[in-house]
Amino acid sequence: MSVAKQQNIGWGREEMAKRTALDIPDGSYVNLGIGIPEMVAQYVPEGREVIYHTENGLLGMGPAPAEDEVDPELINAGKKAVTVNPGASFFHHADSFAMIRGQHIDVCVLGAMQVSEQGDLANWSTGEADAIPAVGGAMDLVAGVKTIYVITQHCTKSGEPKLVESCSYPLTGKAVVDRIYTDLAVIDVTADGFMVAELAPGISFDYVQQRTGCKLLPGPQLAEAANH
Amino acid sequence: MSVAKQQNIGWGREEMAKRTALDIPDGSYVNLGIGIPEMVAQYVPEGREVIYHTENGLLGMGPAPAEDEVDPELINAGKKAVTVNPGASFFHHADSFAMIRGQHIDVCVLGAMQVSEQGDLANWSTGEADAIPAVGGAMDLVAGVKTIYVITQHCTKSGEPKLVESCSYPLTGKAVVDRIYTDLAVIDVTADGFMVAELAPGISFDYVQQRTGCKLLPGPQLAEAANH
Amino acid sequence: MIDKHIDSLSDAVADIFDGATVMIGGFGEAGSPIELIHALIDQGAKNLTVVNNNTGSGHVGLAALIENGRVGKMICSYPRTVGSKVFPELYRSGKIELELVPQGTLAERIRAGGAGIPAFYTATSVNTPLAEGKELRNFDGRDYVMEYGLRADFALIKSECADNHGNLTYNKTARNFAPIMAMAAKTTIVQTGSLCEVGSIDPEVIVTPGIFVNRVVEIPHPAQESKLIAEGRSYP
Amino acid sequence: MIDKHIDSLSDAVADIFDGATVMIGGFGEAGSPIELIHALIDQGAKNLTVVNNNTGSGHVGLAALIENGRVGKMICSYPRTVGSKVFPELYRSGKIELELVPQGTLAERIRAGGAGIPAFYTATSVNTPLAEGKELRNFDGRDYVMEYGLRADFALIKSECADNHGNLTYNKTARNFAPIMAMAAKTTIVQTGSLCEVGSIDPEVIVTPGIFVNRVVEIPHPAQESKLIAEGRSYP
Repeated sequence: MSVAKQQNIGWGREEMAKRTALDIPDGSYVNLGIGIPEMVAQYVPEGREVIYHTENGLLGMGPAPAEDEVDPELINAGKKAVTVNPGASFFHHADSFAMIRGQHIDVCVLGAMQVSEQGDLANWSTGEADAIPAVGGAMDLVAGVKTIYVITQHCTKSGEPKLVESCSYPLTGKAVVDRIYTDLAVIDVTADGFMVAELAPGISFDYVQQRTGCKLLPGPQLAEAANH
Repeated sequence: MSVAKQQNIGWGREEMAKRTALDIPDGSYVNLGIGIPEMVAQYVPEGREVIYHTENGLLGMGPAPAEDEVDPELINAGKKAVTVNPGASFFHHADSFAMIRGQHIDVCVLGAMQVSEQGDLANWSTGEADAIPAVGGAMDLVAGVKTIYVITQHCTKSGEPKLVESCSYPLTGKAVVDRIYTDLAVIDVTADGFMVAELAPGISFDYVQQRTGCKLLPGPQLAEAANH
Repeated sequence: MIDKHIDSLSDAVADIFDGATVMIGGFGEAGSPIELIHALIDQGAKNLTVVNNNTGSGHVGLAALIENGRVGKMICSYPRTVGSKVFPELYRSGKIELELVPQGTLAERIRAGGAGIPAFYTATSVNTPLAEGKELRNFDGRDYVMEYGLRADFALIKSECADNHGNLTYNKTARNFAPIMAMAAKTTIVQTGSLCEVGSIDPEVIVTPGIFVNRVVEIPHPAQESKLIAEGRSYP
Repeated sequence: MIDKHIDSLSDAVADIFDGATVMIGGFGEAGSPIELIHALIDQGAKNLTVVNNNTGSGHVGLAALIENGRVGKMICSYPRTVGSKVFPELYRSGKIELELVPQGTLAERIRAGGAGIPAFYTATSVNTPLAEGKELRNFDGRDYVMEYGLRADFALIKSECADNHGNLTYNKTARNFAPIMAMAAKTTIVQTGSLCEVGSIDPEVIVTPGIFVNRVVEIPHPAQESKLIAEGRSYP
């Protein structure tokens, strides 16, 4: 499994975030999870405007403040200091989750521990007996947001595949993921299973397949790319 | 039945409203129905402060404005122009009825077509076939407000009793009324039925009983009053 | 870039289709988006299901929409306001359907629709004719009826102040149903007294965040329903 | 006359009883009513059921309340914040009970409790371990779980500005759970940064109307949880 640990091939964290940002349409209302998903905000393509929702009660979240402008009561869902963009608004938690549950948020980008080929997501618990269970807003987001993107390393640190036939960890939601951005590929969840839409530079379909816990389908875009 | 039509005995409209106001404790949050109930606001006893809720989205409603100060968008549930008292707040309909349904309003004073001895209230529909049914917030109020007072003439214009064994009109709510203020008496709804707490000046218990559609009990206050 | 401002009333309501469910803000004339309603009359969509607390007054605004035969069904709490003559006549002659909903249940159903809640329980209407046919359930010794969330294809609402992101504030009791209707409709169309720059409304005082709003038309001096009625006006 | 102002923190929390359910506002340190929590520690009530999104950090505020053995049960969504050590230890040793609720379901349960809704349906948690034992129901082809409204004996919340009627505004994302907890508690106790005259807050911008508030204590310069933690402080 050590092949997966090679560092210099595939996309880096920034590139994964950048690639994801390309798929978020102008004018979208977007919720970004903690970690690599947060970085997506830095790569909104020129000419697009995206409004960020943070579930603790802010629409129109801006980037981190300068150190001397931190307000401990202006934070995001990851409890980090943020700023507000023009047009921002504050609201309470029930209103904030009404936006989520009521399908008003267009896109949510989340991290993952496992994604199944049916689009099941596991990202909140290892299910270990002595773990402190903690779920936050993850289940609300996957149940309510129209489009769910996942950004994740293709394999765990120990080289285990995260894209699997069925999740062994407790689910966050069933059949909720639309697209996955890994360090190796962009993969769609389709009725037929995982379909590779795009490969990172220098990465072959077989290379990705070897590191995936279930069968991958080549997307039409791959054939097209091969023909060029 | 013509006895009930006598005009110069019992309490007038103002006196009924004034008597009701005596029973509203200092600091109460109160919703007043259309008609005589509205008049209760004019008779809050000296030294008490009462805050009025109108279900269309205002807490801290004040009296009618001067004619040149009318704002057609500052109205009460009866769609009449009102003012705001210091400390008032505006909110949307779901929040307004959360105050009602969530039992945050202390007292509601309503009119009635019929009240049964179990405290059932009918005040929204005659049940006639060609009537346009209209309910407004009456059912929400009786289901949600802690204490329901009714102000009503003891009998209909044609002399029929409004306090009855069981309502013939469609109900607004079952077992919801706590106390009734009529032109003849103050009557409590108790587990044993209607109990007369107070008689209007010059009105006898028998006189009220004759005009009531079910058995009345004399309250302890009557015996006390008789002993003085 | 995000700019929800639309110049003309007719463009704002152009895609409202026959048979659509349309929530219309307002409690009586307070908050009634009268110019948007008149634009909808001009537009011609018919067989609409309209959600409003009342059924309009006189022969303008919502009453005119009904009078022009565009409404197949009203969902409302109080179709018997003083000055409301159009609806009662059509109702008595069986030409319009009515779903009568207690006012607070109506508000909560709209809020639930907007918040992704398909159904909830309330004690309102238990043991009354309006609970007939509804599922009863006992919680902690008290009976409740199950009520369904209500959504709409369009909402027409009136705001005091709006920015190009669709952030809204309201005037006094004109707020009434607008914020929850904005949540419950797929497409929310706003007429605002004043369109202002994005960022000029304090984030603490925005009542309806722009996420719930799709289109904003500026109508600086909206007609006042009661004045039109006093003048004996009718629409069109 | 109505005056909800109370001079001392100890008077404000004096009647919180053993076994009470206490909702505590705040998301992390934003909106955490730290002075009220410390007053509750001094007051001594124990075996509390506490509702908060988290379980506190370091050894002050909510973490200190837990560390001092006053909390029998936590109802929360995320008891695993960075710097949260007190709760995990007690939980692993079986000394504290946990009801884990998805954050949006927690918010909606509190709002429902405050709005007189005994139960509602949500798609959140369907097909996950957190739906186990809950009633499932299908509406329009989708499964939902039934969740119950949540009420409390007391709520402790923090506001930016309050008047003597208990009308409140908040500071930015410190708003979070406070408005709905104020609705859901029998007795709502507020610490406010600034107490102002009745009538001085614009009726259009009041977030929590005074009807939901019982007591207000002015704490002009509240402690900042993260600073206390950085200084290695613990309470008492």
